[in-house]
Amino acid sequence: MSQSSDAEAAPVYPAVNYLNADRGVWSWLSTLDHKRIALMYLVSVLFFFLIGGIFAMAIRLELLTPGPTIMSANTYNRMFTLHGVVMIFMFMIPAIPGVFGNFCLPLMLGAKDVAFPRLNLLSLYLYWTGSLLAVTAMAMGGLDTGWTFYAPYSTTTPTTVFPALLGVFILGFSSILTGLNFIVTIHTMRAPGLGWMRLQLFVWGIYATSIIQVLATPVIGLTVMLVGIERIGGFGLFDPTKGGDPVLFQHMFWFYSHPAVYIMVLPSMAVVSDAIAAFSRKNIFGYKMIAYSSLGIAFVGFFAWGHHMFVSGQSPFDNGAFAAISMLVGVFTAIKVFNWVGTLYRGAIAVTAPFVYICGFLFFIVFGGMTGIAVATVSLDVHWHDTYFVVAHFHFIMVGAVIMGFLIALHYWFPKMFGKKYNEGWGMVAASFIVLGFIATFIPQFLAGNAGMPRRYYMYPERFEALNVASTAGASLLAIGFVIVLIYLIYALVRGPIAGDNPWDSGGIEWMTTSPPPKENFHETPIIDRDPHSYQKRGEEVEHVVI
Amino acid sequence: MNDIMRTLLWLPVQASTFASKVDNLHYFVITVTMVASIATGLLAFYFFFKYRERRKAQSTPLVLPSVKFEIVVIGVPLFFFLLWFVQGFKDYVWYTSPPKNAMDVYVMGKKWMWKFAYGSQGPNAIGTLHVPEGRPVRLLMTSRDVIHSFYVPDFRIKQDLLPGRYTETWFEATKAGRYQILCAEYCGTWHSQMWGEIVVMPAQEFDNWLVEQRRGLSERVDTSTDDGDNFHGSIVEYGKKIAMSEGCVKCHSFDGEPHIGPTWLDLYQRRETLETGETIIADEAYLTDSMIDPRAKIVKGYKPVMPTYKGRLAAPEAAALVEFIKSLRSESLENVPSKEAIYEPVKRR
Amino acid sequence: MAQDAHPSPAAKDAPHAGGHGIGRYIAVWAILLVLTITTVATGRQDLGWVNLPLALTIACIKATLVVLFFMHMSESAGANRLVFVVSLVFVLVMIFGVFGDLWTRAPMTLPSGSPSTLGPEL
Amino acid sequence: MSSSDAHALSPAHEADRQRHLAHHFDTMDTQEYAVRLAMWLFLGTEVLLFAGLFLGYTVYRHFYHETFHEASRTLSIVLGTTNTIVLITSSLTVALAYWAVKTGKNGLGAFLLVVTILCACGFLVIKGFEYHHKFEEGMLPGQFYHYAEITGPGANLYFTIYFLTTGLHAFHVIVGMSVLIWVLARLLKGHFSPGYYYPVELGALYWHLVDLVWIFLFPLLYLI
Repeated sequence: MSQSSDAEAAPVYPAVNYLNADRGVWSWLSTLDHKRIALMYLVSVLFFFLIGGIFAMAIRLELLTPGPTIMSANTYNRMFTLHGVVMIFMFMIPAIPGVFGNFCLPLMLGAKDVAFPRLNLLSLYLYWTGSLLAVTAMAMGGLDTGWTFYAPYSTTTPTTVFPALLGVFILGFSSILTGLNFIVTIHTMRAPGLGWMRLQLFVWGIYATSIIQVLATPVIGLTVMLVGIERIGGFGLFDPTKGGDPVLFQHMFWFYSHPAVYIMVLPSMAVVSDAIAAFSRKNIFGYKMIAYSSLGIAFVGFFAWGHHMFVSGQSPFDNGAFAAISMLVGVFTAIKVFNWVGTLYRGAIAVTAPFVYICGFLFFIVFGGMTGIAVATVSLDVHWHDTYFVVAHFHFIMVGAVIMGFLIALHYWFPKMFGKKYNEGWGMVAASFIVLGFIATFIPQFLAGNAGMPRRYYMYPERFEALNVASTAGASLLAIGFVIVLIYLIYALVRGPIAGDNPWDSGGIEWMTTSPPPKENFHETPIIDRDPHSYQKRGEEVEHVVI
Repeated sequence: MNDIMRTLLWLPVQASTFASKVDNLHYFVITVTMVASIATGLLAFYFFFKYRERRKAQSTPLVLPSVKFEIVVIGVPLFFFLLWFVQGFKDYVWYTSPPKNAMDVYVMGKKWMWKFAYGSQGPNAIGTLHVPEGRPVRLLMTSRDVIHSFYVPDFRIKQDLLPGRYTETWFEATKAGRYQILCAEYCGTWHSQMWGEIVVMPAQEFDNWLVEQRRGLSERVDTSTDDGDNFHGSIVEYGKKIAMSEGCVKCHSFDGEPHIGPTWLDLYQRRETLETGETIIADEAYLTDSMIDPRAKIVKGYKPVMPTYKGRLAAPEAAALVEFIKSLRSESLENVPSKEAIYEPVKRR
Repeated sequence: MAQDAHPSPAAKDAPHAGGHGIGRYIAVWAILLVLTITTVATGRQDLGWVNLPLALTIACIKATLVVLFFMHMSESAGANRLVFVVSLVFVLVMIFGVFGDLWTRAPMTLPSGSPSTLGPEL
Repeated sequence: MSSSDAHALSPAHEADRQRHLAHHFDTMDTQEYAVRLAMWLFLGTEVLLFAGLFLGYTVYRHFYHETFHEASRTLSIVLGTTNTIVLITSSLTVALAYWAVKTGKNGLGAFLLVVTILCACGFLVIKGFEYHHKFEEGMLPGQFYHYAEITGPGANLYFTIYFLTTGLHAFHVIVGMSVLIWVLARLLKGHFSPGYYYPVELGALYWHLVDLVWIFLFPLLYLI
């Protein structure tokens, strides 16, 4: 009962913490502290999320009418390309690992830092360099290849492709180094008593993500460089007039980019696994199944890339093989969903903004995931491929799951990072806006895909107009939601109430130190002697239920 | 039922034999998806209210899954997914196996238009493809510049067109009418305007139309934009012109006369014995390969003297030559549908 | 701190100072040279389908020797082995995934100019 | 120190070892384990980087196997074999250098590193001759190809692949050489001892990877 009496006492803000231990801009730019690096990532990814979001709104406005609305065809083509490149390479991929992985991973391991702090900083600088190059490409007029850079279009378009390719290459390096660092950290930096089966599920998710980052990213690095070489030198590797095969490009591209969608979604699943336990005050139902299914997704994800190429001229045999394997990835996700819902059962659920996002997340991941299985069904994909159905499916996972995960993490660990609390009421309002706005944006896009509207269309036949108007309306709700979040979080940062060390009463190891933590995380190294996500009080009679 | 589902899901009309196959599976998949995801979302909300925190630091029971539960949660989704896969792949194999009596139409995509050429002696067309109702039509497709994708939502068919090689798809239209063709693979500035139209006519009407078109061909002056080759005639005439200009006639006769190379008369689908003793059928694949890599498969009794036309013939030119060769039959040159599937979708070894 | 979690790999990973000497390195080097000469001698002769598997087998043996002894994988931690083996597995997945496509494509769908013979010859 | 028996390090060396413990690691064992694991992960990424090019090779060899066969005959087997032997020998010397530093023979280690670096230079010089010959003959990638002897389809792609793979490999040789020079400089400054030598080990591992890639490139490009 000491916990509850603590909570009633006035929370204290630790006088010395990582935020004020060193002062000055240079102390931030040269810091080796994983928490500070995480904050710099947070600011950077939010900036690029804003840029990508502005592009998204521009696209939605353009599609309000079937004909030209606010921009020219060439501008529109640049818009959707930049929206894709910015959101995927500069927001989705680094977002959760870069910010919350960096911040929480060492805390959850009871470690002082990641294994290679300098490498971690280098990774951030590479991220900035790569992003700067991509921004340069935008400033030089932008590129219109789509984020997929399909050859031979990308090798022949007269727009500024090369700086963007170089940017993606360097961002890839950043991603590899982050992943490498995390894997080594998890292997070597665990606190005494923290065996593999006592790791929090966030750690498992990040571990699986890192494996993909390390092993798949080199391939995209090489591929974009080959496109660059092709543009400059005309080496003919993907050029049919010189004997090359454009489908080879697609194979190489998707060998990375299919696992890359798991780089984006696995961390988000990891956040939910952690947060769902904390907010329902319960142990995870089927801990091992969630942990192993992360590894399973990481592994099987490497075998499924061909399902992006069903109508590309790939052989029917390969189409069948890749379709069959893709079904397995769906099963791993289904396992996770059952276990998340099982965790809620007989819990003590706190009514909070993150929990609204969790409910949204569960709906989106099931719908998005199962429509993923649907598009991996070969005959159905013939109709859906490259239509808005695929766009909607992708956004259900990428926005519905990943951004929900990001927002859950942001709200859940906000007190950890800054020691302040945000306003729960506004949090719920914004969460409702975002969840509903999201549904309103993307459900019409599924229908537009069914009706046969291809993606990347600047103008479209009039029969799709109603659906596009609905989608744009939904997108504005979504945008309002994000603006509210931004406002109340900034307000909380400046004048929010002091949160105390563990405002959620969470069982995570990261909450065993002060909030915000001191420079080296723990005043004394924690010794872990209980299961992860354990909410049973010591010595108390615990009811065991097996279903 | 079908119509209710179709309207609910905003699906367009089902105008091909493939469309209903796709839609039936679609209804099944999407219904299960909707039920599962709404059930999950609602269950989460229900738990949200039922098991909400009643007092601070409330303790909770330790709930664990049994082995039986684990088997069920793995088994049930896997069962559905595999079921969909099996049905989907079955339909897909059907979709990738054109019937042997299909009528061939060559399709070429270029920024940002569609060009059609009928297999035997037919007219060329830009933007509009006329096809008969109730007869299978096979499309042999290639692209002149970048990747395009031939998409007819009403037929539920889609296939990418790749530069430098052929891909195929087929359909059998079930309803006369006009259907839109869209380009589904991003191909540049006016990707969103790369539209065409399929006009499905009753079979008899189509035959008349075809005769009409052929009759008019010789007089007709086609003023539509050309594709760079400045030739407006049937693909066969075009092939003949290339055979002349590229010097094919120096070694190959059109009338059965023996010459340096095999005669082209009745060459198509002829059984030839190669130098290696192997027997092949002179199908489209063999003819195309022989232009590109003539020395790979030499017919017995001939010398390997033919130069390669790799780089000298563009893909449409090679296709026109093949069509010209196909037209050289000693019997009548009628509008007969191609007799055999020209190449198998899956190579069986 | 990680000691408790896995004392064995850390200890196992530390190379043994007196474990083996110069002799083993030289022996491996000699085998590598012999294998190089073998592959050069057989490589340019026309042995039909044998050429490719033979050359690749010799290359694999050489690579294995280098990895096991020069790079000391024979005595390194399990995690290191796992990492390297997994990366090789994914290389094979990549090559065979694409190969499954090439192998079963219809002849006319190969890039123009490619011979129509489809078969295992690499 | 559970593993100190295995090391049997002298107290001076053990002290030297402990001096290099970074603040955020608990023990030197953990730290050494971490850097080795990181290096192997990095080598894994390098393997997958090259895998993309090997895939390109496989695909185009499949499409144009006769031309590829013909084109491989234009490469000089003498230079290729010499280069293979040079690289294998440099692999041996770097392995021996590692062994020497580990057993406290820093002088011998430095000598062996110098030999390795010289081998690397030799490799690059020979490669330079080969490239020069190709440039003169017009055996160049893609659109630049104008070699008259082999005109079959895919000949230009053979040289595209040839230049891309050997070029990327040569880049790795240069990087590996730079790493070894840096290691050598630190060795000469007396930074390493039997207690602390893992930079030598990591440099050597990287160099072995360069050798590994060549072991596969050589038969694929020159022989079959």
